[in-house]
Amino acid sequence: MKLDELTKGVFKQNPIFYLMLGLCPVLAVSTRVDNALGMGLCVFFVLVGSNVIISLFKHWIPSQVRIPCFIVVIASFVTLVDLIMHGYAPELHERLGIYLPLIVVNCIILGRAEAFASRKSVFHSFLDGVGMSIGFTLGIVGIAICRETLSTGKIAIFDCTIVPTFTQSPSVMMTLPPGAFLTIAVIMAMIKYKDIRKEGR
Amino acid sequence: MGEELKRILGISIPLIIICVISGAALTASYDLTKGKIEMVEQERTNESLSIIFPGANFTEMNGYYIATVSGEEIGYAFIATGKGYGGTIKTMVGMYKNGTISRIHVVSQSETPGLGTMIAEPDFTSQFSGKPVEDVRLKQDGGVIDAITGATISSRAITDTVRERAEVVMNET
Amino acid sequence: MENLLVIAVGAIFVNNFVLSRFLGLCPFFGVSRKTSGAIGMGLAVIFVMTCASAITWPIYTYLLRPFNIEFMKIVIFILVIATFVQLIEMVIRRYKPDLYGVLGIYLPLITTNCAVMGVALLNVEEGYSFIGSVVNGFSAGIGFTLALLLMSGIRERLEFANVPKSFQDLPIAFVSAALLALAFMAFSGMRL
Amino acid sequence: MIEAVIVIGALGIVFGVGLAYASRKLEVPVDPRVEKISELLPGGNCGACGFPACRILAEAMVEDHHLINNCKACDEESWLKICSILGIKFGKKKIALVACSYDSVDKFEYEGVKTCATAALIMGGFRACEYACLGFGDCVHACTFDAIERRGYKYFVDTRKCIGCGACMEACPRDLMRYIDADAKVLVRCNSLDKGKIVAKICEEGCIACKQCEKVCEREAIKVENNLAVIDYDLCNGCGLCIEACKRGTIVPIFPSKKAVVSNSEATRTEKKSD
Repeated sequence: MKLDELTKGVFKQNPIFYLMLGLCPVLAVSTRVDNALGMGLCVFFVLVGSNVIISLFKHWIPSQVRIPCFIVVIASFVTLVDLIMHGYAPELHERLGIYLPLIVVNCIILGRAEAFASRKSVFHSFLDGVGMSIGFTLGIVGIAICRETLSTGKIAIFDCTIVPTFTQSPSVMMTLPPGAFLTIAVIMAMIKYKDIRKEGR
Repeated sequence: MGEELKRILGISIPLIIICVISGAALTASYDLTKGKIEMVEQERTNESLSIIFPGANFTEMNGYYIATVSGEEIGYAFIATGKGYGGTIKTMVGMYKNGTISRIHVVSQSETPGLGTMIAEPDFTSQFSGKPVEDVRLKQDGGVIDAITGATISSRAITDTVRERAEVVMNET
Repeated sequence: MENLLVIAVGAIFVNNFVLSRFLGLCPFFGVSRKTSGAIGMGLAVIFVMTCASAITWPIYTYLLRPFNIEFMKIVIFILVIATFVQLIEMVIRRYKPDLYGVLGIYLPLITTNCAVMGVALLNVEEGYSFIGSVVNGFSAGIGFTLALLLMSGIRERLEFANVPKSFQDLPIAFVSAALLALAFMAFSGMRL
Repeated sequence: MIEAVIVIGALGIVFGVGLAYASRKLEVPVDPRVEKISELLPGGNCGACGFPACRILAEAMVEDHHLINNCKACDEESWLKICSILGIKFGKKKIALVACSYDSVDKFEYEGVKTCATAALIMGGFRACEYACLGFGDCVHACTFDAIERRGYKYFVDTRKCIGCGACMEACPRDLMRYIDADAKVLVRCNSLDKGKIVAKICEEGCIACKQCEKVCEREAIKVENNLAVIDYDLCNGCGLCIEACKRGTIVPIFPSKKAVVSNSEATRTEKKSD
């Protein structure tokens, strides 16, 4: 049972493609793989940390002030990450820009906190946090790989040229908002197609 | 009334405690990282300053730097910020005392990748070197800088912001 | 004192909060199935964004800057927004039940809405004056509602289009959002 | 650096007391069941159920029990708890089946909006038989389990997936959906109350009330009431004699719902619980 708590976040309930949560940073930051990895790491740290703390204090927080308390916990974790990143990874901090503080209102974290952490035990919440953030990171890196190869032909972080033709005539649209929406639409459609085939219709 | 008060306290105490804990934790971590953040900011400005006037040392004036090489003032360096196509563009501009631009270096911009981002490439920025401030205009606006094809808005944005800021610094000194 | 018109047009068209800044996508796709829902959500978002900008600006300038604890802005802004939304929801549910039916049910959704927090942070980053940030908040809300109404109109018609099975519902909504974003990109060339 | 603690502490006090006071003063009576249900729902406000937030789905669920299956992200045991809160008893498992063979000829060419509901409004539908299925699949759209599918012109209900929530019954303007026991074996696939002569002219497989089935059935499970054969599923043991007796093929066997239910998790919930 424990393991599927972890794996459910990655496939069955992948936050981006199944629950359709936390789309704001996904589309904005997935122009480059290293940005996506940076965002994935931040979400990992914040989600796991806040899940654990919230499930620790869940019986202690009265329901009238439930949302403000959760949000203060999550915001403190985000500020922590913001400060650390500003000091030790300045240029990634610069590129993530406003989307780093916006992790606070990222629908996954508050969603998981309210739906899961405030009900289940600490260990379950920890696993769920890890599973969800891995799912999130996989999703965002997947989209980033598609968008970066299409727009620049090479992945900056591993600097391997995958599609040389794109370096000469890059499809600039992929780094812009329309490209992001299209990528996520196509990936979602593929997953749905796989589901429909799997149900044997 | 006492019972009502107890109920209100019962609800608000946890929130207050969580706020105070988070405030304390964040101030502690802010103190830890404050030094590092300042150092990073300083490093970044020095690095772009040294690109403009290699080997010069700088004294900070309000809003711009005075570059002195072996004791003798040779020019000024300052940051010009303006709105481009995709967002704000920050450029570090070096200017000799006689009002000609020494060099410019784009610090940060979020123009359209592949098109607007070309304003940071040397073959565009080198056009500014050695030009008097008045001529810093796009060719079609009567100046000497020729814009990047397909990115006229970005090119005009950076050229105008550099010229406006240069004029401001010129009449200040 | 920046030109207010520039801020307003900027927030509605040039960098529309949903289509070019990617803020507020979760409720954007969640609520845009029916236009009636979209109107309710739009009104609630405009109201909350304007008040949020109006409240967060003084807190930032009179509370955070003098004590130079700007780093606390994330925690304090979101605490203010969450509490404000919860209070407003209670007030509307208590005194105006019919308005609650249209507007109130979307309020809890807005606390997790990236756009509201986004507008508060952007007001600080751009360094707008008080009126500037209120206008920015208001026009960002209008921009959000504009995109939401366009989207819900499109999605209602998509119900009757014969969309391939795997593209039904959300993927096709994303494709139409991509086309909307393309259209809105035309504004970004405007020299304000 | 103590200012930060003071500022946030003060805000905490103001908001804590404010919310506590407001929760008393602005109290609004709410159906306790709604509270319990929204606790059980995931609370992610993802909107997949068509409602903007879980609370609103909870409020809607209390009135309309068909919505219990709308929440896609809800896990098994909270789903069962919600059903018990709403007092949904699961007696014999019921399923819905389409009672029309769709063979009636058309009265006129219909080019209007492609939904059964609208087609039924225009002069009683374009089919010669006014009880016949209009074939635009409103029931398919209504079914949240994709249990109804269209093969050629006929609509079939996959008995393995259908959990008998009844959403399709409301959607069908001709109320062709028969709400019968899951282990039923035989179905009269006609809904027409017209006289035999009329039915014979306009539809190959329609029931012409010839009463053959009635004669042959030993347990009198099947009777012809106002020109339509009706099966009483408590008496019927599914012997199938009426299937051969009916020369027009109106009475059809129902494929037994295999125990191994396909991956659709909602259906498995009911399967396990009702045995």
